[in-house]
Amino acid sequence: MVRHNRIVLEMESIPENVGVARLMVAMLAAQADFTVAEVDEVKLAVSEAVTNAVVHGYNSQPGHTIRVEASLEEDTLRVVVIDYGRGIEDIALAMQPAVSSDPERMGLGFCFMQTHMDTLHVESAPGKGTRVEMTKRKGMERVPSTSGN
Amino acid sequence: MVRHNRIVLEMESIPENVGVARLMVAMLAAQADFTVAEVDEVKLAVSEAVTNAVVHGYNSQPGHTIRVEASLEEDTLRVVVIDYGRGIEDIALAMQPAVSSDPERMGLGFCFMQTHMDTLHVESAPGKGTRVEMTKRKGMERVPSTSGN
Amino acid sequence: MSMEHQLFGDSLVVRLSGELDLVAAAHFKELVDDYLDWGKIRHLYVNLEKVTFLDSSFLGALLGRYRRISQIGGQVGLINPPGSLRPTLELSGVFQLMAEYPSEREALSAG
Amino acid sequence: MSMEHQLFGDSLVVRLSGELDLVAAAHFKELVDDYLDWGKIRHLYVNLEKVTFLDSSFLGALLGRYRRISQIGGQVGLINPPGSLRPTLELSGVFQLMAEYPSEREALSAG
Ligand SMILES: Nc1ncnc2c1ncn2[C@@H]1O[C@H](COP(=O)(O)OP(=O)(O)O)[C@@H](O)[C@H]1O
Ligand SMILES: Nc1ncnc2c1ncn2[C@@H]1O[C@H](COP(=O)(O)OP(=O)(O)O)[C@@H](O)[C@H]1O
Repeated sequence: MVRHNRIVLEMESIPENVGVARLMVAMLAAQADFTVAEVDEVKLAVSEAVTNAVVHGYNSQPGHTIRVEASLEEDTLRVVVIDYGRGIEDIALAMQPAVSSDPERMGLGFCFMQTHMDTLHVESAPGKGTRVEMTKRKGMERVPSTSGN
Repeated sequence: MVRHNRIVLEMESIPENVGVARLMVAMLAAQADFTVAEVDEVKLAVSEAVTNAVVHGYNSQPGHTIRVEASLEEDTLRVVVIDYGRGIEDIALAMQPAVSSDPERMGLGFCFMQTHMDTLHVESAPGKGTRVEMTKRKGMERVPSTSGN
Repeated sequence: MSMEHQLFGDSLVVRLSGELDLVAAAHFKELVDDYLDWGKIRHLYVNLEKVTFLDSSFLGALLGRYRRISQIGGQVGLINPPGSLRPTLELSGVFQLMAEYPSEREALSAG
Repeated sequence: MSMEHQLFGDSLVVRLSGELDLVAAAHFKELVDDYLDWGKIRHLYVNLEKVTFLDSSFLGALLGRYRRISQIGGQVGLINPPGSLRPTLELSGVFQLMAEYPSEREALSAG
């Protein structure tokens, strides 16, 4: 079992790379013996955060970079998803369930991240980009905690 | 199908990350509709190059960084594996089949890379590190070409 | 991800497998909207039996098709969603809008 | 990767599955060497039926065990290697050293 690891992924902003990020983080969680159910939760949270970078951060335009930092420290997995795109004006509003700037979308992304990870922290500057940091400890009852600034 | 993509992976020098690199590159090849057999060949080449970085470059010590750059340009997949470790004194010698500095190993790593990729290029500086660059075009009869400097 | 479909009268059955994210969402939307644009279908049944993962992008595409189909008086059904997807499906509220069936046969005969 | 093993007299059967790289190589080496160090086995049969990938690190570990076992007059056999692994196994020359069997039963009765 792996107790310490760190993997950084930098990739193009295309839809097909969401699955690459998801799998990379899932492998890291599996290395630390997260349960299958816990790995599934991590995959969903990563999928939402990276999809937001592609779809909102870069308006679904290719040719931009998304950075995913994943690290393992004993029982805790930390995932940071960064884009250098549009940014979010009102983070508190954006994080509310069912709030989306796109009528084809459900506004459940942040909600899924919050439900499935232990902590979620969002930083963003309009025109500069967005940074979503999430952690999850294995073998835990989840105690959601959220903050935005 | 994806025609252009670029993914960079930076990860710790631990054995468990060889599989992460292998899978990441396999997903990229699959995005471009490489056949299952071609994806298998790419996986083997990546496995060998990243294993060499862990085992030889860093003498199986964790805490160092391995960088894997994978890119897709139309039909061609390019993979670069970089370590900042021990380096190779005599590249031409090291690349010969059955030559290994470790009695538990077979000396087949470079041989597998050569057999399964279209091009293989190795650069190394003792004490500074090693850079292995490989390309493979899909749907090709393989024409191996090798060079070292 | 892979996607197959079959037409039974005015009912479209879509069989999905693997991981359903924004890539699958785009394919699914295109397929179903094509049938709807040509007025060829009224009902949609989505077979989830072999799905291992889904996220909010796919759920959004599903909901979007539900809206179009409701407007023409049709119905959308979900076939055999695996237990591991249930929490996500429940959180999204789709079960309030779409009926659930244990098999394609039962979906089509109920429709 | 997963690894199971079973002892039949002085023959050890190791059943491997998934991707065999340097991680699997280390586990495999440890397991087999432990039996050899205690003088508990003479023959080794490696069931590759469910293996999807192997690289030179695993082949090195296999060859290393072959060397120890040859020294004590034992034999190493490979059981049911999938066709997709054949080119790699052939390139490595293991078929010159190890017999191949279609099943564990045949390996054990030949031994
Ligand atoms: N990386 C990002 N860059 C810019 N805006 C974002 C980003 N992530 C989220 N947002 C904004 O927050 C809103 C809510 O996000 P989310 O809860 O994931 O729902 P959805 O993606 O379905 O819209 C989005 O509609 C978007 O306006
Ligand atoms: N990244 C590297 N850093 C330092 N030395 C290396 C590296 N890659 C290969 N080598 C040297 O080249 C030799 C041959 O490599 P290879 O053909 O892969 O066989 P093996 O890994 O089985 O030894 C190694 O034994 C090692 O001495």
